[in-house]
Amino acid sequence: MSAPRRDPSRLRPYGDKWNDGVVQVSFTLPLPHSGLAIEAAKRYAGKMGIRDPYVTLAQPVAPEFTFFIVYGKAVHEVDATAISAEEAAAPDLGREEIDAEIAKRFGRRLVVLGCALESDAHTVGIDAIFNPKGFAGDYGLERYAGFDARNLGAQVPVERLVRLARDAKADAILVSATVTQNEIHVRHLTDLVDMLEAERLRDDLILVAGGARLDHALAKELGYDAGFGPGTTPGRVAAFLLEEMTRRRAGPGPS
Amino acid sequence: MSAPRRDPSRLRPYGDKWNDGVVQVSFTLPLPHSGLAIEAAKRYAGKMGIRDPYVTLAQPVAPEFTFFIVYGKAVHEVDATAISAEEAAAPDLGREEIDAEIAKRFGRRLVVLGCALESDAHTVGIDAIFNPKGFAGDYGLERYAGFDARNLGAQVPVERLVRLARDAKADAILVSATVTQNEIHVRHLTDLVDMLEAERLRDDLILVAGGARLDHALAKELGYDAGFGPGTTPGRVAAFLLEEMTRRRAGPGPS
Amino acid sequence: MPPKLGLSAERIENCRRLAGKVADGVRRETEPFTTVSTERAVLRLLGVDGVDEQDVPIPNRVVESLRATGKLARGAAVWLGSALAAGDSGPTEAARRLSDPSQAKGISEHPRWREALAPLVASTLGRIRGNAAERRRRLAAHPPDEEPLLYAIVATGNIYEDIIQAEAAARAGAQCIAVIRSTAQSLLDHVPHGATTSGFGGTFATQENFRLMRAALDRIEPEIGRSVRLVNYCSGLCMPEIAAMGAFERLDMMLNDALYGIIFRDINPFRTLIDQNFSRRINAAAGIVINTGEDNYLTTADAVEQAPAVLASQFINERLALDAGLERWQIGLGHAFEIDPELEDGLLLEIAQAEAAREIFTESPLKYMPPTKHMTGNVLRGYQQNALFVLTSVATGQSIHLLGMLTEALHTPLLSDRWLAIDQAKTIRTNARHLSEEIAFAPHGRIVRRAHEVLEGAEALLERIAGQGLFDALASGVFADTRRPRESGRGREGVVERHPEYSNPFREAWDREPAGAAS
Amino acid sequence: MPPKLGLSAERIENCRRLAGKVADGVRRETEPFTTVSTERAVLRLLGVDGVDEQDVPIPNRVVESLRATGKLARGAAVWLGSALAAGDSGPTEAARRLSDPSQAKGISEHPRWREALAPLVASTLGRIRGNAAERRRRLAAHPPDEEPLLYAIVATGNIYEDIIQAEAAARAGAQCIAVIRSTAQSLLDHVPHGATTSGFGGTFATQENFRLMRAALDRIEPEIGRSVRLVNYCSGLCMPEIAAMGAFERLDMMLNDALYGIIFRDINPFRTLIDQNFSRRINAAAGIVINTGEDNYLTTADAVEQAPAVLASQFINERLALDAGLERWQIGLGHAFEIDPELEDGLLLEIAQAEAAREIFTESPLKYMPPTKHMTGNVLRGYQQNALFVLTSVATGQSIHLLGMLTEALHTPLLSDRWLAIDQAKTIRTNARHLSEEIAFAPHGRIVRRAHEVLEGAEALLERIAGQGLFDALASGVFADTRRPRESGRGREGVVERHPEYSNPFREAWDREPAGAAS
Ligand code: B12
Ligand code: B12
Ligand SMILES: Cc1ncc(COP(=O)(O)O)c(C=O)c1O
Ligand SMILES: Cc1ncc(COP(=O)(O)O)c(C=O)c1O
Repeated sequence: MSAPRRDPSRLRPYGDKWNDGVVQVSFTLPLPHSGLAIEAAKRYAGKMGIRDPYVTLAQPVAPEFTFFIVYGKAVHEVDATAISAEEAAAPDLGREEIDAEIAKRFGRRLVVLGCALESDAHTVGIDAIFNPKGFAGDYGLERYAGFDARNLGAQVPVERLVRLARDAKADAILVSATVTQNEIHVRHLTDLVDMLEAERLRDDLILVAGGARLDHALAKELGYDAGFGPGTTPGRVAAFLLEEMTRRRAGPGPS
Repeated sequence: MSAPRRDPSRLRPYGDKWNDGVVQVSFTLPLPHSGLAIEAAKRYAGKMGIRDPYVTLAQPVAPEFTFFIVYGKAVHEVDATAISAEEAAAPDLGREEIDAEIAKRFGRRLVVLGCALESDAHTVGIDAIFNPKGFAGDYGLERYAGFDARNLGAQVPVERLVRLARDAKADAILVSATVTQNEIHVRHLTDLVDMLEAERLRDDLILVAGGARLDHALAKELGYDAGFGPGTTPGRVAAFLLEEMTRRRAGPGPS
Repeated sequence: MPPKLGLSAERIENCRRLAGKVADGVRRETEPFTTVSTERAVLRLLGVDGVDEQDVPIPNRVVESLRATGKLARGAAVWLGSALAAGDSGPTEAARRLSDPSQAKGISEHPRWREALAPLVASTLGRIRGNAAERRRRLAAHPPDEEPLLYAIVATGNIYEDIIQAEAAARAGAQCIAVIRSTAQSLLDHVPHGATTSGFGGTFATQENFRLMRAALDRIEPEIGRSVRLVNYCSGLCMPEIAAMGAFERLDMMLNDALYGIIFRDINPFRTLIDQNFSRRINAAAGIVINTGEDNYLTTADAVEQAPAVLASQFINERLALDAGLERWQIGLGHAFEIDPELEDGLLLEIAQAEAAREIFTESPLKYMPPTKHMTGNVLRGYQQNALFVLTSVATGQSIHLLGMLTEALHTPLLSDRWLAIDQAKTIRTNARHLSEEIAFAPHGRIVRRAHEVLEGAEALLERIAGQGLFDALASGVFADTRRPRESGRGREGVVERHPEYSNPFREAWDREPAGAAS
Repeated sequence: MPPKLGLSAERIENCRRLAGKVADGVRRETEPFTTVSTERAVLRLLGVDGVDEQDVPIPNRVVESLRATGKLARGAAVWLGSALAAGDSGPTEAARRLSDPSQAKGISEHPRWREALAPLVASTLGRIRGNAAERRRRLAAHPPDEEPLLYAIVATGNIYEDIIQAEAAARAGAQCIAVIRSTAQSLLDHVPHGATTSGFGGTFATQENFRLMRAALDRIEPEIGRSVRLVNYCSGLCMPEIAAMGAFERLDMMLNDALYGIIFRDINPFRTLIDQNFSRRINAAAGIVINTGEDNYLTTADAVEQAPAVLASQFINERLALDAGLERWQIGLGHAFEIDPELEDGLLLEIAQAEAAREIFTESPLKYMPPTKHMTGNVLRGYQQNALFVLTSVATGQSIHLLGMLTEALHTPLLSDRWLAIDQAKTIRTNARHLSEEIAFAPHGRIVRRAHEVLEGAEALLERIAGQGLFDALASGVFADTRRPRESGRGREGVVERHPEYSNPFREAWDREPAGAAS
């Protein structure tokens, strides 16, 4: 049929026609509602690369602030052929297989500590990974025979976590970070890495972070071995731990 | 108090802090849902000038299409001091004043024809300007003593409108354009101008367009004397007609 | 659902009686006439199709030529039959000759024209009956659809883009797909031909476009395990022809209102009321569910004031539809959720209106239209209004739910707009599934009082219309604040007084054997 | 609104009786103790304030020093009184001496310490009574507020940005403004001092921040013609001190739950149950409306399962609050709209829950919390859930409506998020204003049955808790699937056994003259 096909190397958004580039934007400008403010909003949308921006809402939300909704056609294109989305490498294995592999490859249970750091009281995320009931129908780490999984809960001070990790000879530390305002999660996650390095423990451990606002790229950047975002299932984490342990075993690296 | 003030020449959006640049964007990419698609969405947002884009929704809406909602911080700034929003010049006069001025300045009622063109059957907009009841509590042109206002309704062929304008020696034509898909409004509005010019009538008339998707700039571009968008009140239109008639009377121009 | 409003059965009966009176008046005045579009529809049903070099449809050519030669008053069928009886190989050849006035003049009534037509009539009746049976078969092949049926529109102007979007909507959960017509098609006195890829505000209704979309929806039926209903617009100057096309291509629903064209498209009242009858006879035979357009009154004039007019119009539409052979299950009555969201207790009025319609038209599907008039550029506010609309729809047991679009005030729907609407409706329909069974209304409360007022208002209006007659009532602007004088509007010239020996073999067939067959 | 659910009055009575039993047990175990925070609160009420060079609050210094010198068990007031009686110029000088252990050791009980304190106690009681009167005066000066009260949060971390946003919210229609606390402030065993401009997930609760926000809201009162209620968090390790600060700065509401700190902040159960009592005595005297935090159970564990636990907890919170001198109109009971929107008939369960709370706690305001747990990155879906939440709130006559944010899953609210939420709530509240008067529920339907089940479940749970005693029940994870052993959690070390001659002049004053004065 005669509908044009898309060119993956030159993708544009689809509104109701191929490559029409339709996008919607909203933002608040610190200007009182006026024709001038609307024009400013159009120009701002223009700077974002939107052709003939259509301001569908110009709503005063405070004496000095106006909220805008804008529709228009973006000129940009993105090359999908040039993208390789980086994700934590994890083989597709079931719980029994992972347990079996761990037994076979290491002949012991892997010690895994998990918690939310410092002021962060959100446990639902870390619980989803650890609790037997797990997440989205996928069992949690405590259900695995291959892991000695210990969920320390929330609000665990960095320094306490590091102590426990040493005492337990932990193979891996899994931290959950939910509150991100003013980058507080970055601060706490970095504190942990620094302290582990100071204590010469960093290389003996697999360090994993997760949370609603995290992804693999950010975790890597912060010096973690992997990062997991929204919707993560415990199985994927378990598979990653198996994989990473094996890699380390193979490669040189201390211990 | 110690809250920073804004610099009108370097405005950025306000999320919950001065100049944090927070914007929200949504669009659909013609890619099946996948990590790659999400990365493509991030890059697309990046091209729009959004720093660390946060993809909050990646929703498959069809086998080959994914809808994205993205939040992030835009780097652009806009200079509000450099803006003069162009609007149709219209003095702030009440109905009585306008009627009085028309009588004084022209000693006769101004003949004004209004309609929606060709296939466009939307009458509510033009009615809002003409009907006595008017719009948003502001009386319509038919209520004015100064105007002989004739609302021709909708679906009026260009060629019929031109004929009527000549026969009535109209001072102004007011057209409403609501359906804009595939630029059909531009087509009909242009046809009208062309025909009026062909008939040598253009300069004898004030030509005004209005509609939900119109503004002054677009109308000007299409060769109209003024354009009015959503929320227009009849009073503003009346005031503009008075102003423009007077200007023409003063300036040279034929007739 | 037991009735909750305690509406008076007598009053409802009286409204139906008055509507009957209105319909009788219409029949008396329109019966002696036919129209060019009605005759073109007959030709299409007899197998005449295609366009000439100037893209003019052959049925138009034939009818023009018959008219020019003063033959039309007998009915086009007479002459096609005569040409065949005289030896033409088939409808195409016969049509070619008839469309040339000089040749048409020469063709005189053939004594055996009826016999010559009989096989064509029979095969068409068979094809239409077959499509109806096929529809029933497909629907029966799957678990019954959950109500309200989710009805999505596509309107790109390009039938191929429409197909992409229709399939996406169907996969997402849409149960009815309507291809919105290009604006002003209803003003064309012919039906465009072939697949079309550009339109304005919608896509042209052509038989080929019907076929393409039908095939696309049938294609995904196995994948989604549902048979998706296809909808188009059977109104405007070509009502009867579009009905014929729909019957051939197995459409499931048609927007088919006796008055819409008059009020909203300024089409001649006389012409429309003649056309609507034959279009509905075809829809009846094809087992199509029609949707009436009372929702439009609410978008055009004030929704609170128009409520009685909507109800009165529904009674009239119902009567005219029954007269044309449609059965109650085929008569989808339209109304809408159009009250200003800023109005105090406005939601209560909406509930009253929707519940009343449900309790008055117990055997007919209700077509519930979304908020449009009070939708603005605030798309979040729009999404909110649509949520309340879905909830009201579920709480009052509506049948066909037209999905509101958050961008209603901006543009015809984007792919994502439609997905969001379907997701919203599915979620709320499930989350509130049995709400209508759970709630009752305070006996003398605001909701009940409003329902009674509206019914009384409709009764009064019907009294007036029955008194004046529908034509004068329309001229006086009884609906949607719009005045439509009897002789005004487009297409009046297409009305033709019938010859005493006028014949329309399909009407005659359906008069003999009522459409009920289709159900 | 007449009751619609037919809940058994006997069963409700029995729940109250069981809650009484639970509360008695708590009183018996906690009465012999005081805490560092309770004593610091007493010092603050006596005029001790400020921080030292290391930014440590003086009240903390004094209490540490009294503890180090074994004096705390008598109660801090005894020693401040003695120091004054011994000639110190005022609380500041007295506090300076007491905060140095070496000097504190030297200070012995003065026979006339009570007389020395009397004027301070009297002036504080007067100031608190004055603020309560001032609040009543301001509220009475304007037309009564429409319910449910629209409650907006600000949470920038910077009190000055908070003020911008609070004023914007108030102008847009917010009737209550809550300044969300910086995360984990509840874990600090001291109250920060002065105006603060950086926090995480919220802004620190300091007396200066209270003052600044109060002043800002008072400033716009004439402009908007309403007195906006100011809310903060009176929970965590410093419950009683924050109550004192709020009483001084004329806050109107406090989130003040007897169990929240235990369950959600892992604060020692013993410590919390002692602190909550004195904090509530202060709130009672100040005429503050408290909000309990049962909503949090629903965000943490499954909302359908937790419903009985929420109701049981509300009965316990109610009883403990009454025991502390709060009157019913001051006890805002929390619950939430947290059921999975994908659940079939889930909306019916929400209605049942909200209506039941309304019919059980007839004289208390209900604090209705928005969907949070099932909010996702689909902000449109979020806005839709919030719309259904507002409608349910209006339909069931809730009192305090915490505005849901469409971006709940993403970030603390943007200025525009908050405006959208206020606009949504105002619109629906008007559009559905009298809905609760209009609807009734099917006698044996799903809604009614659910309400009965929840009440029965709560009764059973209360039986169990009354049997075990609250401490053991908490240890066994009775609430929100969270186990809290009696000795576990933060702040246990801050509990001090009272000396037989322990004294707290404010408690004594309020025991004499009940807080009722405030109403
Ligand atoms: C439940 C909840 C609470 C509960 C927490 C109860 C508990 N025991 O956890 C209560 C009510 C106590 C609470 C309190 C607060 N909360 Co809260 N809360 C939420 C809420 C509603 C849901 C979070 C949740 O449970 N998600 C479900 C889980 C399963 O998803 P998840 O955490 O993303 O986890 C998944 C993945 O991320 C991943 N993952 C997560 N962790 C890890 C770790 C590892 C190692 C791996 C591999 C994977 C992984 O796997 C999980 C399963 O897929 C969110 C809003 C929302 N809808 O998201 C706000 C939210 C997180 N809270 C917020 C805030 C600010 C607070 C407070 C600080 C507010 C205040 N000032 O009082 C307080 C204090 C708490 C504190 N100091 O941390 C903000 C955070 C804003 C930000 N980005 O900074 C949010 C987003 C709400 C908002 N918009 O303001 N909260
Ligand atoms: C009411 C309505 C109808 C009614 C019209 C009844 C009537 N008698 O007018 C009915 C139901 C008949 C209808 C039909 C159709 N409609 Co219609 N309709 C609307 C609706 C809901 C409201 C429009 C309206 O009345 N606005 C209120 C008036 C007061 O606002 P306004 O027009 O902007 O006018 C103000 C200003 O613009 C200005 N103004 C306007 N004109 C002029 C002129 C002058 C000279 C001046 C100075 C000022 C001025 O002043 C006015 C007062 O402030 C809109 C959706 C929406 N919410 O906007 C869709 C909408 C306009 N319709 C639309 C479409 C596509 C159609 C159809 C073509 C669909 C179809 N294919 O069947 C049909 C056919 C009609 C046709 N051929 O034109 C689309 C247009 C999309 C686009 N941008 O191209 C819309 C946006 C809906 C949608 N999202 O698809 N429609
Ligand atoms: C009954 C009916 N027919 C037709 C249409 C479509 O309008 P048009 O005449 O432009 O096809 C509508 C629009 O709502 C309608 O309700
Ligand atoms: C009763 C109560 N106190 C306090 C808080 C705030 O938590 P935090 O302890 O972080 O101040 C909440 C949060 O919802 C609450 O419900």
